[in-house]
Parts: sequence; C-alpha cells; structure tokens
Amino acid sequence: MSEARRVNTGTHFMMGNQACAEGVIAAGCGFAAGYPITPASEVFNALAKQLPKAGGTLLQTEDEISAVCTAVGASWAGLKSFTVTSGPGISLMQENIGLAVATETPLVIVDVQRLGPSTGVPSIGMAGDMVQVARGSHGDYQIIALCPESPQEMFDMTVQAFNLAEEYRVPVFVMAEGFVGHMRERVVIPDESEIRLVYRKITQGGEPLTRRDFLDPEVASMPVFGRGLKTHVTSSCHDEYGMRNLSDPDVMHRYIMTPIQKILSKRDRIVEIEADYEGAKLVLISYGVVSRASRQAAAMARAEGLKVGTLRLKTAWPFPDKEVRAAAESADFILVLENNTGQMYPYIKAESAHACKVGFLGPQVLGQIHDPQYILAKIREIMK
Amino acid sequence: MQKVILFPQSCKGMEDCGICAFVCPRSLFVASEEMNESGYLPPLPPDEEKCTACGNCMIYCPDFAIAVEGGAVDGSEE
Amino acid sequence: MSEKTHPLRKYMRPQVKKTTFCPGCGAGIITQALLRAIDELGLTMDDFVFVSGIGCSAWIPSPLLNADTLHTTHGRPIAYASGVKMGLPDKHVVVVSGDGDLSAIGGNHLIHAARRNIDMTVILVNNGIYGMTGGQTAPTTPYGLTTITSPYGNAEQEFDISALVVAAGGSYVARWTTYHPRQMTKSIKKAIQKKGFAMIEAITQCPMQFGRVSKQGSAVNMLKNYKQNGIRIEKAAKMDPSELQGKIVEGVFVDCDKPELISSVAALQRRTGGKE
Amino acid sequence: MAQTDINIAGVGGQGSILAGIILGTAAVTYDKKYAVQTQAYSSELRGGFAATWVIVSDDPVGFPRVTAPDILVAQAQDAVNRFAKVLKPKGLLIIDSDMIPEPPAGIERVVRVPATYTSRNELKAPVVANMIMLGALWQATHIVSREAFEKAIADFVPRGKDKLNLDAFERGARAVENQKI
Repeated sequence: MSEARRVNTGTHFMMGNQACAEGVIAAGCGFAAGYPITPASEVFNALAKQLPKAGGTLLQTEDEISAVCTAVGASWAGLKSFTVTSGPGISLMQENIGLAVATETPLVIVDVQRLGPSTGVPSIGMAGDMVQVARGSHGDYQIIALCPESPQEMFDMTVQAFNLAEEYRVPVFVMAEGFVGHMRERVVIPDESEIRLVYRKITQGGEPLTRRDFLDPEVASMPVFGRGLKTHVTSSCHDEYGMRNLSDPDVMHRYIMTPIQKILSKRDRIVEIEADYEGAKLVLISYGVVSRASRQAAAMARAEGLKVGTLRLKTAWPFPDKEVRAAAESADFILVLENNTGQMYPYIKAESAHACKVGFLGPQVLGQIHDPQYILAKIREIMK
Repeated sequence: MQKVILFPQSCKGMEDCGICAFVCPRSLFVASEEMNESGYLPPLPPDEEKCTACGNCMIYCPDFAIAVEGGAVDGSEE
Repeated sequence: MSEKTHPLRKYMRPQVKKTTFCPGCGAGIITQALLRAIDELGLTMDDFVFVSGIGCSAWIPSPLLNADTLHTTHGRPIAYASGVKMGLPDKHVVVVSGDGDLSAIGGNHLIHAARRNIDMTVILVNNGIYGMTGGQTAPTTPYGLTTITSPYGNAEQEFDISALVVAAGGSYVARWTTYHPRQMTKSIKKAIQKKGFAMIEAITQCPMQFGRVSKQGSAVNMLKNYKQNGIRIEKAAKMDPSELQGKIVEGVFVDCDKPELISSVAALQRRTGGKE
Repeated sequence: MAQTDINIAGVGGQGSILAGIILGTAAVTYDKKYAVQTQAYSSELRGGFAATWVIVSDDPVGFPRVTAPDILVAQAQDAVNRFAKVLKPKGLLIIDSDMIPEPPAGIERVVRVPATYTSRNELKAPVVANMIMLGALWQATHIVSREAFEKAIADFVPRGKDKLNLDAFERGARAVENQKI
C-alpha cells in the first residue's frame, strides 16, 4: 500500500508548510485535493511535486467545496485523503465537512489560518477559525483539531492527524497559523521505520444493509468502495446499517449522538496537553504558536520569583475540559492567551471560573503574536 | 404462453401513471378493479393473443412492475 | 407458484421494495434505461460506483441500486465522484442527479469535470423544475412558465445543458426524453464505455410539479408532448431557429476522443516513478 | 544561551529574504545550531518592501518573533526608515552604502558595504548584492561558520553560479575587514 512512500529523513531548515507536506507523504496519503490560497498554498504546491512520485494522486479543484468533496470521495475509494486551505476555504467547505462527519469519513484538513473576517489579510496569521472548525457546519457534532506551534509540529501533527482520522473514522484538523506555516525552522524527520502509521479497519464482507457499517461508538470498520461490499453511504440521517431513515426519532438521536460519543468516549486517548504549572499561582493557557511566547514569558516571570506556570492545548478539540479544570483547581488565576479576541476563552472559562479567577489577553496588535515582555507586564500587574 | 408478467405490488396505478396503456401499440391495458397494497389500481394483463411482445410496457414502466418475456426491447419507438 | 421477478430486479437491493418516485415519474424509466445498459454491456454492479446528490432523481441509485452508492450534499456529486474515480480508476463511476443539483448549485463542478475530461458518466435528470422542494423555478424552467417562485411568469432564460457541457469539453453528450428509452439506453452504454467525461441529459416528466404548472397534466400527456415535440439533432440542424421554438432537440451532441484525466494522471505517476 | 536576532531588509528583488533563508540553513543544516526565519513582503514581487528576521541560537528558540534585532542588514533606505528604530541599543547596522548614503543618527556601530557598486560594476551581476551583504555579516559577526555559509549558498543559487556567489561573499567579507565595529 505504501511501498512508494518517500520519507525525507534528516535534519532540515524547513518552512512549516513544506514540513506539513512532508508529513502528508510520510503518513501514506493517497490523495490530496486543494485550491490555491495564501498562506496555505505552499503545502499543496509541494504535494503537487512530491505526491505523484510517492504513488499518490492529487487534483487542483475548481474551488474549496470541490476540494473537500473530492477528498471525501477518495477516502471512500479507500485512500488516505487530504486537503489544505485557509479560513475562507474552510468557510466554503463547511457543508461538506458536515458530510464527512455524518458519513464517518477519515479525512485530514489542514487550516493555515489567516486574518479575517472575510478576505482580511492573506499573509498575516491569526487563530481565527478555532470555533468555526468545531461548530461551523450545521447540526451538532464533534471533530478533532490539533494546534502546531512550530514547523516540526507541522510535520508531527500532520502525521498524527492522519493516524487519528484513520483510527476513529473522523475528519481531523491541523490548525496552523500563517505565522507557523510560513516560518522556517529546524525540522527533524525520522527514519521511515520510526514513524507509526495507522490504517483504517476495512469491512471484509457480509451482507449490505445488514452489516453494522456506521454509528458504532467503538468505531465501525469502513466498507470502502470497490470491493464488492455494495456499500450504502448517505449523508442524510441513517441507521447503523447505513439505511436512510427520516422518520424514526430514535435513529435520529443515534445518528447525532453516536459519532459524538465515539470521540468523547475516547477523549483521554485523543487529548494532548503540555502542562508545566506545578506550584504556580498563575497559569497561562494557550495553544499554537502563542504558546512559545507564553513559555518565554513564564520563564521570565519565574526568574523574577513569580509563581507562573503554563498549560498548552496541543489538542483544541475535543476540548481538554478536564485538563483545564485541573489547572484552574491548582491555581489562583488563569490567563488565557490567544491570537484572536478570545475564541477558546469561553470554553476555558466555563471549566475554570468555579475554581479561580480567569482573564483573557489578546496580542497588542491582532494578527501579531504576544510579545513576551507584554505578557510579563500583565503577569506583574495580576500578581502585584 | 404468457408473455406479459405483472408485479402489481410495484405498480403506482393506471389512474396516476397509466404509461403502460399509453405505450402499448395495441392498447391492451385496462385498470384492474382491485387495489394493490399501496392503494393503486394496477393494470390487468393484456389479451395475450393480441400481444406482440414489443416490450414497450416493460421498458416504459417506471416502477419495474411489468416484464415481457421474449420482449423485443431493442425495437424502436418510431 | 414459482416467484417470477423482474429481470432487472437483480440489480436492486433486496431490502428495497419499491421506488421512491411519484406515480408516472420518469425517473423510473431512466433507472431502467441505466440498468438495461449495464445488463446489455454484460457488466456487474461490482464494476460500478454510483454517486448522487439531492433531489428526487438522486434517489435513483440510493438506496435502490445494489452497488456501492454514495449519496451526497446538494450540488456536489460530481466532485465526490471525481475523488472516487481517482481512488478507483478501474471502476465505472456514474453520477445520477437532477438539473437543479448538477446545473444550478453544482454547475461549477459540472463544467470543470467536463473540462478535465475525467472518465465518468453523468446522467443528468432534467425535469425542468425543482420537484422535491415543491415546484420552484429551475435553471431549466422554460421562459414565461408560472411556478411557485415565478408566480408572474419565469423572467429568466433556460439553460441548454447539453450545449454547455459540449462547450466545456465533454467527450460524449447526448439528450433523450423518456419517450425514447431505447435510444437512451444505447447512449448510456456508449457513455459508460467512453473513456472520458460523458453526460446523458435525460429529459423527464414530473407530472406532480411540472405537469401541474405547465398545465400538461398527467405523465401520459407529458410523454405525448415529448413524442410530438422531440426532434432529432440531425433534422434540427437544418431548421431555422424560429421553427425550433418549443421543440426538444434530441440525439448525440458530441462523441469524440481526447486525452482523459485519469489516464493522464497515471502516465504522470509512471513518469515520475510513483507507479511501476 | 547565545541567541542573536537579525533583520535583513531591502526592497523586493534584492534577495533579502533569500539571504535570511541561507543564513538559517547555514546555522541549522551545517552548523547544527537552531534558527527561526520569518518574513514579510508587500504583494508586488519587485520594488515593494521585503524583510526577513532570523534568530540564530545555540539552543531551541522559544518566542519566534524578532521584536528588537541585534543586527540590521539594510539593503535600501526604506529598510532603514522602517526598521532602524527598533535596533537594540549597541546593535549593529550593516548598510549597503551605495543605497543608503547616511545612516541614521544615534547608531554607534555601523558597517558600510558598497554592495550595489561592487555587484554591478565589478562582478557585473547586480543580483549578488545580497551575497556581498552576507559576506559582510559573516566577517562582522562570525555568527555561523564560513564553511556552513558556503555550503548553504551552494544549496540555493542556480547551478553554475556558485563561484560568482562565493566570490561576492568574499568581497563582502573583505569590505568589512578594516572597519572598526
């Protein structure tokens, strides 16, 4: 299946978007679709060159709607599938991200976020899509979203996103920002043998419409096309067998709830954080590239004798509620740092306000990352 | 030998559809007086003697309710 | 009594007892034309993946056909089908959906799939109206027709979808009404065998919505209209545009061979060393 | 923790950003150090502003943005106008003296390199002005090894142009030799 994989093993000085493309190939992606958009274009540009050599195919589609649809189609054809875009593209994709959720389709979407709303500023990064990837399609659902802070993690988390997508049959997002996508840094790509890869469970036979192809909290095996399984896939409400059902309230309930439970019941295995707040009175909570400012500010504060710690959400969705609660219960103050006006803040506040004070700090200038000195000044003010 | 086989439970009725009667060159179909499970009146089988097994009723029936054995489905409408 | 079954029944899911179409709807005639084409080509359902969108005709393959079927969002089946085909280049990928789905909301995907000349068959079921949502004006609704969203008469011109797809680059394009199911079958066979983008524009009666607003009434009356006003493309070519008012031009609009996307992509992979 | 923050800036077409990428590559790929490179440019590919920021460090880099550089390499007056004000006190300003006749007042450490004249008139290749500036940067700071720089340059310049570019680098280095820094 992945013999043709060509992992670019070695130490590189590499752009985040290029590292992402290397991750796509290392993960064994078979199909990528995309439409040009700043600041995400370099990912697809690199794949256009490298993916065919690695045995995959790609399609530059007529728009982002087509990109996500094509990727879902290829996933049902049995390939590990991928698309990459920025906020405006995510906005266009939303309806069909809902289809991927409803049909339990493994799919990786990288969002190299840019400043918005609307066309905004293409080249300036901002974490503006944090809520829209989780809540932007209509109806009710859960997805998985990872937040890289460096080009190295653009590689690591892209591979991880494919593994999560394949393991749980869900769309998984990598929430990069323009800053991380365009920045170059040291990226170490391990030997192919050291990269753990997950492949979806595939249905091995049985009668169609009596097989449990869908809605299993323990993740149903996927009846991919082309194997004579006579699979029925519909984005409309369906039962465990894939049969459309628009009349039975119990089926509707399970159609919504089971995919949600599938993720939430596995959240302990999915959610990753970095906690460094033992004995801290104030905990800085952040994600993505802002975490690097947060850590630096915390180190500076500690050098002044201030008891400051950090919590970094490597996973944004499913929301690390327990981990945030634990931080809140051990500290006197939570300060949330985001490169936006507070998209994750309400979720963090909901888990911490019962235990401590909670505040929010955006960057001095939206679209820029918090200067550690600016965070430190705020820390001093809070801890005075 | 029976040429036309009806599957009356699949039929959506001579009143609402009636395509079989329209496309039969011999106008052999008439409505039955007996409703099917869905409340439609399927056609009665045509007079076998007069049926030419042209296959029109079969290929025009939108509900797969008619089969014609030895039907000349390759024939022409015109 | 031996249980006889319809000869095409074997292509349908045993769990599905009947079609979901209104009485007299032409979607069933098109379904039959499609299945007969598969039957006559000697192919099996395992050679196919069917993709559909939203609308009455999207339910032709889903769940009726006993094959891999993908029922998708409104307007997007060609995009989904493109991904399926790229993943399963050896399968016949067939899109079945309506004129609203494929030419209104999904028009961009239709023209670009034709331009790419990706190997797939699109059966575009054109009933000239939005049937499922209650009889609204479609891009294919005739000028002047009064519908629920054009209560004072349709002020817009209608799409000539076959001409559009020919212009966009389709390899095989044919239009037939449901009054010509044998020709339709023949064209579907050609389309399935065509290495490239092929579309059958199947003009069909919607007695419930179009029949009502057009005052044509029943399915039979609508078929009569197709019989009277259908005109072959060869004959139409010799006629004055004014003589073609109200006529439905039928036949094969294009049948040609040119580089096809999936083969080009495979060749590219071989050239770069990605495939043996 | 030895960390140096560098800003290389000019106008589009001068190769400032490429110079930053070469510096980062030299540090990471060939000197086994750590580096972060970021950039900003106007939407026009020629003539607008173009700037890159490079952090070179012996340890992994935390905060990846440069707010006050230790070194500003300015290839155009616009670069000085935009970025000289945030140069650290005691920071080093390296200017293309053909493009910037007079450095701003108040900056003590200034290195002048006639990069535009040298590249145009001596090397007959205006595009290598950035390599001259890199040579000057190396001579003035030894921020990465010369070998690393030379290998990184070879990685990025068109095949057959290595010698020209290395020559330019050498001229930049020599231009700084006798200047007090």
